[in-house]
Amino acid sequence: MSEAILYSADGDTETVLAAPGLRVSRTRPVARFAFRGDAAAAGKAGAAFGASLPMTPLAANQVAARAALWLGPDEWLLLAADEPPAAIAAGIEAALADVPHALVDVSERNLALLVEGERAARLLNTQVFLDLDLAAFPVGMATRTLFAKAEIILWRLGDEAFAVECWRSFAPYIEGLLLEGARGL
Amino acid sequence: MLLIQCPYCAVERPELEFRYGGEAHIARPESPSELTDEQWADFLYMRSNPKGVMAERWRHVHGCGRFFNALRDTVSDRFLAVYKAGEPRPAIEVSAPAAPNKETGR
Amino acid sequence: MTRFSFWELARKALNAHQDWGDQWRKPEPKPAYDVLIIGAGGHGLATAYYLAREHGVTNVAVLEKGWLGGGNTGRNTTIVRSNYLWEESEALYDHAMDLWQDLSQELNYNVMYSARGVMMLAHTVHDIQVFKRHVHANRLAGVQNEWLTAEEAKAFCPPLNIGKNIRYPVLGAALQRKGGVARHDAVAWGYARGADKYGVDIIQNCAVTGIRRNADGLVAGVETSRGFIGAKKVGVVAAGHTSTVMDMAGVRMPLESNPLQALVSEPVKPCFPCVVMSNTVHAYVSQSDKGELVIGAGTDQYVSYSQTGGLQITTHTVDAICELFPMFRRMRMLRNWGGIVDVTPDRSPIIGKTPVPGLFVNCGWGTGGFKATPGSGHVFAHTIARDDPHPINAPFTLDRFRTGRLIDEAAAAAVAH
Amino acid sequence: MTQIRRTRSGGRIDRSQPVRFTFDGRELTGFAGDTLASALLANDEHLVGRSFKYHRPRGILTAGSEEPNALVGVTRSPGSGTPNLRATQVELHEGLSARSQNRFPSLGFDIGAVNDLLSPLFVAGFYYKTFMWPKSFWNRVYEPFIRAAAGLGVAPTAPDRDRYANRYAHCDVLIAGAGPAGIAAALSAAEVGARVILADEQAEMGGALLHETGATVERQPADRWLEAALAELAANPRVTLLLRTTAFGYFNHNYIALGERVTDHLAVPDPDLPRERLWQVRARQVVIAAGSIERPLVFPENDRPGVMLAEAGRIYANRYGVLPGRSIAVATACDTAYRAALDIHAAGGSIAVIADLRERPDEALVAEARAAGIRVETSCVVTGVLGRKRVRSVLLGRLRSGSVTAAGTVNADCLLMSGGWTPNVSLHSQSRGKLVWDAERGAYLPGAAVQAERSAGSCAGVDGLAAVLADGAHAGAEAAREATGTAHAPRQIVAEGGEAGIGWVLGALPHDRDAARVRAFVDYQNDVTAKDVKLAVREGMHSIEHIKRYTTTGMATDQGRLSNMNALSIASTALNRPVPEVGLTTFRQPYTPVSFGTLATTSRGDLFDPVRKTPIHGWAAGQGAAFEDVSLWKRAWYFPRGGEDMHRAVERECRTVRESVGLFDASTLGKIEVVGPDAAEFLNRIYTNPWLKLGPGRLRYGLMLNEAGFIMDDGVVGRLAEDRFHVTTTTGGAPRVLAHMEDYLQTEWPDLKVWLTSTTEQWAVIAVQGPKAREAIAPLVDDIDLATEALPHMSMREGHVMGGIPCRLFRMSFTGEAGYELNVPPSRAREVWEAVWANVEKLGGCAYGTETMHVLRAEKGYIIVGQETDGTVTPDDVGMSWAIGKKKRDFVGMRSLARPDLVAEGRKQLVGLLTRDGTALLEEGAQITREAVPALKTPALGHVTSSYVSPAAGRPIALAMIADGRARMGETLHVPMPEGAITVEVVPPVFVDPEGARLNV
Ligand SMILES: Cc1cc2nc3c(=O)[nH]c(=O)nc-3n(C[C@H](O)[C@H](O)[C@H](O)COP(=O)(O)OP(=O)(O)OC[C@H]3O[C@@H](n4cnc5c(N)ncnc54)[C@H](O)[C@@H]3O)c2cc1C
Ligand SMILES: NC(=O)c1ccc[n+]([C@@H]2O[C@H](COP(=O)([O-])OP(=O)(O)OC[C@H]3O[C@@H](n4cnc5c(N)ncnc54)[C@H](O)[C@@H]3O)[C@@H](O)[C@H]2O)c1
Ligand SMILES: Cc1cc2nc3c(=O)[nH]c(=O)nc-3n(C[C@H](O)[C@H](O)[C@H](O)COP(=O)(O)O)c2cc1C
Ligand SMILES: [Zn+2]
Repeated sequence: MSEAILYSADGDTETVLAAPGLRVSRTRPVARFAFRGDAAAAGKAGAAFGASLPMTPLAANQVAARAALWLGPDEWLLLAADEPPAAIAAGIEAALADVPHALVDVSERNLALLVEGERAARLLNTQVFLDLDLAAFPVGMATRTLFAKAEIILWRLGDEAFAVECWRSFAPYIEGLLLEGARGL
Repeated sequence: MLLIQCPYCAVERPELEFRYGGEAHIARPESPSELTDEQWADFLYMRSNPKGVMAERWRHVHGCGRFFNALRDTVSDRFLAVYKAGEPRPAIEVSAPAAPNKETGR
Repeated sequence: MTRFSFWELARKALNAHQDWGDQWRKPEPKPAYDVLIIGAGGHGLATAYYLAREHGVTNVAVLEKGWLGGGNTGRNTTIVRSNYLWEESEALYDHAMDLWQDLSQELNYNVMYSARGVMMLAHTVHDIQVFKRHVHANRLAGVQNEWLTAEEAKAFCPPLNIGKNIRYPVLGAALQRKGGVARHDAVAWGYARGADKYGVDIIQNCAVTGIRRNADGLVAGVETSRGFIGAKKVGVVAAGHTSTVMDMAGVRMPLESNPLQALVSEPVKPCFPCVVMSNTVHAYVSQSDKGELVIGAGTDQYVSYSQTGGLQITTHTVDAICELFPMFRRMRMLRNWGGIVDVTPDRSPIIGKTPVPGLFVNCGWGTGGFKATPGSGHVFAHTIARDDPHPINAPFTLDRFRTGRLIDEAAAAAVAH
Repeated sequence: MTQIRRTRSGGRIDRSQPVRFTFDGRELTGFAGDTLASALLANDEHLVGRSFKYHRPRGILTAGSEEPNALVGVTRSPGSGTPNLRATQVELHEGLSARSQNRFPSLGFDIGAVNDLLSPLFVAGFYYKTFMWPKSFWNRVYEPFIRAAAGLGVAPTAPDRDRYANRYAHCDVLIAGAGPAGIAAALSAAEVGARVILADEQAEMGGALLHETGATVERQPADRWLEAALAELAANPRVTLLLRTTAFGYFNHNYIALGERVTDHLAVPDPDLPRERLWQVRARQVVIAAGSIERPLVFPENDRPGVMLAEAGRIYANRYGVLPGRSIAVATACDTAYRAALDIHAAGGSIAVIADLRERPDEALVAEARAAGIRVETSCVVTGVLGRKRVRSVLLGRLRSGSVTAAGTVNADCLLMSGGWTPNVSLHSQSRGKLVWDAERGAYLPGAAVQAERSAGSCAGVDGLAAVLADGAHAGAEAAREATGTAHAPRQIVAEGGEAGIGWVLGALPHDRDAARVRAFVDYQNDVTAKDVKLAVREGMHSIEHIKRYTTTGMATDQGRLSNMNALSIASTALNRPVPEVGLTTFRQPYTPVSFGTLATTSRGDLFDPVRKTPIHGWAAGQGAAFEDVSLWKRAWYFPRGGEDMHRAVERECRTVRESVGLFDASTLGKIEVVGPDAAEFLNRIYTNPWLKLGPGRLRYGLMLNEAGFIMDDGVVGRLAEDRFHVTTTTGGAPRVLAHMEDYLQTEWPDLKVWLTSTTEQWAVIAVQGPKAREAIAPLVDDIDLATEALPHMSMREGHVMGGIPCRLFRMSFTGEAGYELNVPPSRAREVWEAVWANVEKLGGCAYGTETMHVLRAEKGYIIVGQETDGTVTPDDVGMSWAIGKKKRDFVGMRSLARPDLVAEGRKQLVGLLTRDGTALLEEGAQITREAVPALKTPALGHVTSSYVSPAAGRPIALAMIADGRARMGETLHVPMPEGAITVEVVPPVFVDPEGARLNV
């Protein structure tokens, strides 16, 4: 999994917490879009975007620095780290000129945290109620869910690596709970 | 906490991801202004509130965001079926398992 | 019937209490009654009591599917107050409040009505506006209610945390000093014993399974697990089960039944002097005479008749209690239970006649009807006896959902219990 | 003398590690591995507590979590004690400080014990019959007295500094209880590869194996096998072993809550460790292996310190190396007590007698006891004990055809008793599983399961070690098979010893004592006697639920674990109805009390609810702003300068905005991007206003009703393109509005091609308002023409500011002044804000908060949803019929507006109010009446919804909702206050610039 290409954390300033078997870091900005439409629209959008929009529930499809996450039967989150949002949007809109759909830039709405390490799943399970066993939540799975009282998108990037997407103003709350949870984990 | 199968995500998730939407299959009238006050009140407020199998709406609000319907036994809280919005109520007519009569001990 | 008193207790003690008799009889149902009350909760029993005592209607039976007082009357957090917003509600709940004052003496049964004060906390500017509106409205209506600053609130309830270190600091409170708590079981038992004294038959383990109407559509009686019982009038006071009972008469109701939870801590020495409610963070707490903290939690979001609820409802409330009273983190929950409450769209009860002649209904008290028990029974008895609502319950019709004349305490107050 | 009752050897305590502790301030010593109870007993301390009602001296009855008597308070630091802990569960650690409870001044001499003398009066339900006269005495005298006497321990008074943690977990098989059954289940389930959680409430796993000294498992001593089995489980990464962890609640759909006590047993806990941890487990399958609980005998004075359950005596001897007394009598109806007597005897204890109720107990057992030199009496019943704070001697009676004759006294300082065993069906019952009465065993057993659970071992009525192990192994294998789909034969485990315990008795024992004078306790903690139960029945309490509530039996902190079956049996006799017809009371969670901290977990302070802050928050905080909570957001409320109070600050801010320019952070407003070919049609149905003809680049104020016709939310909506709208909502209403829209879209109008996306946090919103607003922003705008002709009031453009920062620029006003709202990316918002601020400062402007915003809009008569409206208000009520599209066929709430009461006369309508004297500030929420001094209960005409000192009007102004308000213009009304009424005049609700001329500068 080439997660480094999409999400990157660099430098100590991004570190929320580092402990044995555990690292939580903030990521650099990426372009994000909420894409809504039917399967036909999604098909065209995928072609234009460069990473096809998965049709299987909870699936994610990553191609280099772009990814499309299934969020609902007519809803995807598109992520891209290689171009500014406006350029990406223009490309998709052009391809979908006659197809009803909605493409909304939410690059600024969300922030992402990377939660990595041997104890990453355990840490997340202090506030995420999903079964994070690899069999139940395999690498590549993405879903909207809750982190305590904050809505997040949880995406498993590797055996021991997760991305947590949340709305910007919820990030301090999530970080606070991660720090709290890491104590005496 | 209930465990609810979302027919869109095809997974079971804890109730916290869902928002209850009340009784299902109460369609908003096509032309409300043609209804009498009684009919309108029926639509707005009157509910079957059954003790037994109930068709109800849920929204997977912290998941796929979709509304769907479920048949649930309101005595045991067991789900008998979930189905997508717009689909007809499944024909499972399971009679509610008799509630243990705690009051009399019988 | 033996009159209860200290001297009677002492006298009976001499014979090792062998001489006490039934507090209420266990009659077999008669073939027919003038009035049948469905549901032996506090409201049903009070209705029967006042029918007999105030209206001379004594050929009455109260039918109860389980044991009397076993419904919400036996499982509520017993908060009694009357500082509601709308005139209609003020009149209704304050009528009950008046009756609470002498209820023990009236029933010759100590219902332990304890006027320890009910304090409702404000945590936001909006809360302050809403509570002050209540205080002003109540003053004009002669309903006790006063505004306290946070410091005054703390003085009234010393364990309260009014520090700024909590998520929603306390900004003030509305206090009704004569609000308080009462011993829930004793209310049911006291009314049962009182009604029984006047000849009302209380028939337990008798579930109503059908409502029979005669050719003219008038109520004729009810089918029960113990056979048919005839009646000229039937009053339905079945709380969480109202929809199912009314359905037997073909009447649809604007109700949903939800589990509402409560819990008690282990008993401790007196540490909490009053009742505190906070709707913003969702906490309802008082300490009973036995010493447990009695805590009201919330309702599950879905319709259920299961008398149990989700853990998240309980933890949500305990979260709030621990914020407001941080010393209570080391207290422990002893028991957690649920009741089934019937909730109307405007969170106000329905008390009155129904489309079926001879059929009356008293329901929709939702999460907050214990406090109204005496008043509700009193006006409902009037309604049944006269076939005409008492002025106090006249606005609480079923018809208001057609006209839109709602009495929306929820919208106005956002306070549940 | 220390630890005089300690055996010479044996037990699982560490004799090399003495531990000092205090009880009621006295220093005592025990060993590592002791519980407080075992350490007290080692020191021959039996008197540990006082009962609830009669304050009777009480000792240690059990060795487990079912203990009703030996409750203590344990203090770590002043004010943060934990009351009501069971001494049998408190693990000893260096420096432990425990106190007895419910006594004054001391445990030995307790004034409350007068209640015991008054007990002939204080029978069940006595308080319902008295304390009613004189009436005023209830609140002043009686109730305070009752309260002071009741309650057990003392609540902590200091805020709890400890931390609590949470963990969600999933597993294939959750096993509650790690006795032989639970361990066998775990071994079998783990063998299949199942994910297993095995939890036990005790400090060590093993259950009965921890004291089954005689038994062998797999041909090894039981404890040796136990060690190996636990090591095997611990080595398996798919197995989680949880010690000191109680499965306390069994909820819907196999959701089980566990409480783990992490640090209370440690002398000096690591500060990083939480005190307790809540585990919320969703298990595919549950195996309940919770064992069974021995039952007390109900005989006179059965509550004296020194009276103990037989198996507890055995546990103290075998597991803790403590003899429960110097001379020990045993009274039983069950074989297991013989094992206790023999083990204690083997450990060096002296057994005075075994009094067996049964006529013909197992001959081999009797022979074994007699061979050990123990006196065994059959058909022999204990009829009482002598001694007040400690058993001195035991009274025996001979049972012959139901009647009892005295059979002498035995000197003993300890009496062990056994009435048989009650299977622990609590969790099964919580899971809604039914119970089945087994008349042969005199017990309720788990019946058919409702959820995915099964009971195994002793709690399922299986008896004898070998059978229990086999049952556990079978249950584990079955559970794993159902959870994982993989079948595997259960682990075969051979065992010897730990024989089944046959024999039982229920209810009050017959005796030859004066019935009127003696009391036999059924519920120890709540002081409920056999007589109380009978009295309740006599008074007509025929339901077991009434009996429970009238007597309080089963309502103490042990929830009737020891008492319920005896109470039930006594009730059954009194009612003359068989036990199963009387029924049981409901088992409820928690299984044992669980601390509030464990339930609240990490939820405190800023982690109680998310604290949402805008990108401008830091700046505002730096300027010394005061903040208010609005839903989850912190909003700048006002910006005091140089010691200003709120009123002064707001007055200055208001004036500044009207005179020059103000800067306001509106980022918290909800935003929804509505996109799709049917977007306009959708909004047309959702809002009262018409949308089809709004041109791109235009804004419109939208009003939203709920289906009942009442105002639900409002906000400005901009049309970005034919198929794209930028909708704004109130701060608090944002989630509600989005949900409301989704509901209609998905379920009523799924054919509409339109999609909703929350963009609340995609855009930070900087509002610039005032006559110099344009001046303040103009230098920063890259590519938008701000001239009124190009960008008139209520229009918008997309463009850039500050050299390329994207911006949706709205020209709109909520103040009555010309104004702009700059929607910019949050990551750049602070930059833009500060740039605008620099200009604003230069122009003599200021930053303002929500309070000033409220004043400014009130001066213009703009409503705030939730302040002017309260969920009962229609558009017409607030004079906004203009917002209703007259030609619309339908919109949400439209039909309701035609309901009789919504078109009736006399509805409350929005008006303005001016106080007659021009100075008095009305209080928001104050009532408005016709008379200055209305008669009590005269309905008010309405109330004040908003009230401020208006710098623009130069006087206080108010908005109000008044019945028929619009017809009352010019009328004089009154606002009665406690200090006297304030006279007001009804005026139109616009106080500044009614023509709106200022908007277009
Ligand atoms: C957890 C909880 C906390 C609460 N806290 C408060 C509070 O603090 N303050 C407050 O004022 N209120 C509170 N309430 C609400 C209050 O308990 C109720 O509004 C009130 O007790 C209702 O009384 P009732 O007599 O109408 O109903 P109930 O006591 O429920 O009586 C109805 C009776 O009808 C019987 N019945 C139903 N169907 C049939 C049938 N078919 N045949 C025969 N009998 C039938 C039931 O068995 C029941 O006994 C709370 C409720 C709960 C559940
Ligand atoms: N029924 C009888 O007559 C009887 C009597 C005495 C001894 N025994 C013997 O006792 C043993 C029974 O074995 P078993 O495994 O069934 O029971 P057990 O008593 O050995 O083990 C039960 C375990 O469950 C734990 N527990 C109970 N409830 C719990 C909860 N809610 N959460 C967490 N832990 C909880 C207890 O701490 C205990 O360790 C056998 O050896 C049997 O012969 C049986
Ligand atoms: C005000 C109040 C106080 C209570 N106090 C106790 C208590 O001290 N101990 C206890 O076990 N239960 C207590 N209960 C709960 C009852 O045992 C019981 O759970 C409740 O009446 C619901 O009945 P159910 O659990 O049998 O369904 C109390 C209930 C109420 C309403
Ligand atoms: Zn879903």
